[in-house]
Amino acid sequence: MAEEQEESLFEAPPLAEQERMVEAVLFASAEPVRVADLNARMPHGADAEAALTLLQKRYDGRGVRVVKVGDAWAIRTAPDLGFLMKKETVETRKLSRAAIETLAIIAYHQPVTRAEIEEIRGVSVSRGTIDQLLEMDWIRLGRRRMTPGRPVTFVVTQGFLDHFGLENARDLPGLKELRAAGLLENRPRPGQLSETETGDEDEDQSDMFEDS
Amino acid sequence: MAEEQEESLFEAPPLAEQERMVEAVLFASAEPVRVADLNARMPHGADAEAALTLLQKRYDGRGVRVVKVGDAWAIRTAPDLGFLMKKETVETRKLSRAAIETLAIIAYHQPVTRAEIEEIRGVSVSRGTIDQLLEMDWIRLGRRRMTPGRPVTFVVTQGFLDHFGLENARDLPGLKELRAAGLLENRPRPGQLSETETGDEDEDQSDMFEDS
Amino acid sequence: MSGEAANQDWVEQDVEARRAAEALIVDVEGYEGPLDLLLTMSRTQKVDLRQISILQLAQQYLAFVEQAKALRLELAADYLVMAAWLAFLKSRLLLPPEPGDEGPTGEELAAHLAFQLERLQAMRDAAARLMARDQLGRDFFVRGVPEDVTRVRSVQYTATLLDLMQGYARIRTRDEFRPFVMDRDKVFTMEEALDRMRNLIGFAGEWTDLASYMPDGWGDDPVRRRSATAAHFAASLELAKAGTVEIRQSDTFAPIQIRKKDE
Repeated sequence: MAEEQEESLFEAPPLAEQERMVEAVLFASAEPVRVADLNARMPHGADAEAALTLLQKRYDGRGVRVVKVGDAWAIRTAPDLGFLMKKETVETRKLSRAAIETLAIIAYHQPVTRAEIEEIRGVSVSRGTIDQLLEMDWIRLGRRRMTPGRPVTFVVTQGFLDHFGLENARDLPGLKELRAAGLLENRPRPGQLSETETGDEDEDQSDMFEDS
Repeated sequence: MAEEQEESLFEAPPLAEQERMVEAVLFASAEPVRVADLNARMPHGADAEAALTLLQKRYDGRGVRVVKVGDAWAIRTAPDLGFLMKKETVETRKLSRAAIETLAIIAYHQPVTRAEIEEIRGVSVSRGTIDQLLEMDWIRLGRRRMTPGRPVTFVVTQGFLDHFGLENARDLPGLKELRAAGLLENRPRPGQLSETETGDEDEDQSDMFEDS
Repeated sequence: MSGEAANQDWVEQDVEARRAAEALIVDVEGYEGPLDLLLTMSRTQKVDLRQISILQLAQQYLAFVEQAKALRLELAADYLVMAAWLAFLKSRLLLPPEPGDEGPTGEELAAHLAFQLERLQAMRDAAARLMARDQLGRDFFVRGVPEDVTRVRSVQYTATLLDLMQGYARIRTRDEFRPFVMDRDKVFTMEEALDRMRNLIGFAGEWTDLASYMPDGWGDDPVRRRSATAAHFAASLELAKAGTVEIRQSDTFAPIQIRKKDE
């Protein structure tokens, strides 16, 4: 460093100073800057190429790097720190009705083809819905059906069973039980599921037992 | 140092790594970044303040500088290299003399009411002047003054500090001298009742100029 | 300051003052009110603002107003207000205070005006110094390619078993399903309740309020609610007797809870 500075004393614009200039220009420039443009902007006799080499070395291992983009130069975030430029937020959202129905059909009828799902739902199943369920790892592709066209089938995954606390898809209550459980109503009835919380219900209940 | 590093293995990344992170984030942002935001973005247990101190030292004398703006930090090109950057210059709207004076009065007297600005300038302050300064994000509304009518006050913003390269409102040029000369006082005309309670105000003011 | 030099100064000042006054009359619009005008006039005294002669300044201002009147120039009201006040100040400064006269002395008033002028000048100097500073976008610069923090919002979809079963039920019963409504009278029999509960109880591994077993449509009408409540209570006793469920109640009138008895 001392040597460098000493040497630079004899150069027209000291190399260390040229390095500063290159640094400032690359920092402030909205686009990568070509060496020729750097030279044009810097004082006469400056050697941007040499300054860039020094600057690149200086930033080696730092949080930002001096990189060559085509025939131009720029300062960029070190790739390993890219995560700092992201703010991740996880939002929990209820699965859409279409997705739930599709999922339910697959769970109750697996292995099931897309055509069968559509037949049961009475509407076509969008590619997005299937993709979403696949992505969530709640369904996967099963064996192909040995029918003309050999359509793929869908089955639920272990992830699905884990999420819903089921040992087996066969544990799902049957239609008759669903009806008996009052699940055929539009409104969810609390209490039938061990999963649902009872906080709300207590209120309902006292209501129910109050003066009649 | 060895001890520190050992400890950090279990808590936060090593300080040198934190310095890289702070560097990357400041490079990536055009706006000053608050220490709290840095800490929030960095891994748990990181101490942005300490990393910033290191970083600031590292960039001392370089083509870009690590500067403090209020309670936030930013990287800015060194002012002596401004001549290289002319292409990047965005012409700031020409400010009227009234606007410049009003801005200075707000900066030096903050928090200050419109009536006080008018008292100092000896003329009424046009709505447009205040609007322009608000729009430029150089001033903002401060706390209401606890005097009859509860008038609003104006204070300068972080954007103002950033624009004029001030770390703090206390760094305003000549502030100390002006205060010592009593020129930042709001003296009522003899025989007139003071519109403002000076005691209250002094508190506000010292408050304002304190480190935040 | 020697007498001669002072005299010389006076002459110069006089000339300048006259010149200034002429300029003022021509272009009173160029001033931002009386205080600005007074500050400009005070410069003709060529002394430190703190040593300014307010009396002299007042006379100068009054002369200016007189001239303006002579030239039939319309002066804004605040210029006239200032003139009146300065005339008052002048008399205070020249005449000894009358005994028993209250209020501020001429010196106090003059000192305040001097303070105002000095403060205005100080703010102008401060403004100039501020604008002379290195400025962002002119002398120093921000990052040319800021990489904005990209907000990655990952959405995690979720559903409960209840959602799933309801979803399925919804599809399977779309055609034949009719919302559960009692067509009969307002009586819910114990047999019906028993039937219902036998089916339901399989899902009740944990303590569940009995009230939650009530069928829909039986909670609003008091008569129906009473009937259904009684039927379900009786049914739960039957089930307990059969060893199918356990019953508990923490307190008198507290909710009655049941759960499936482990085999």
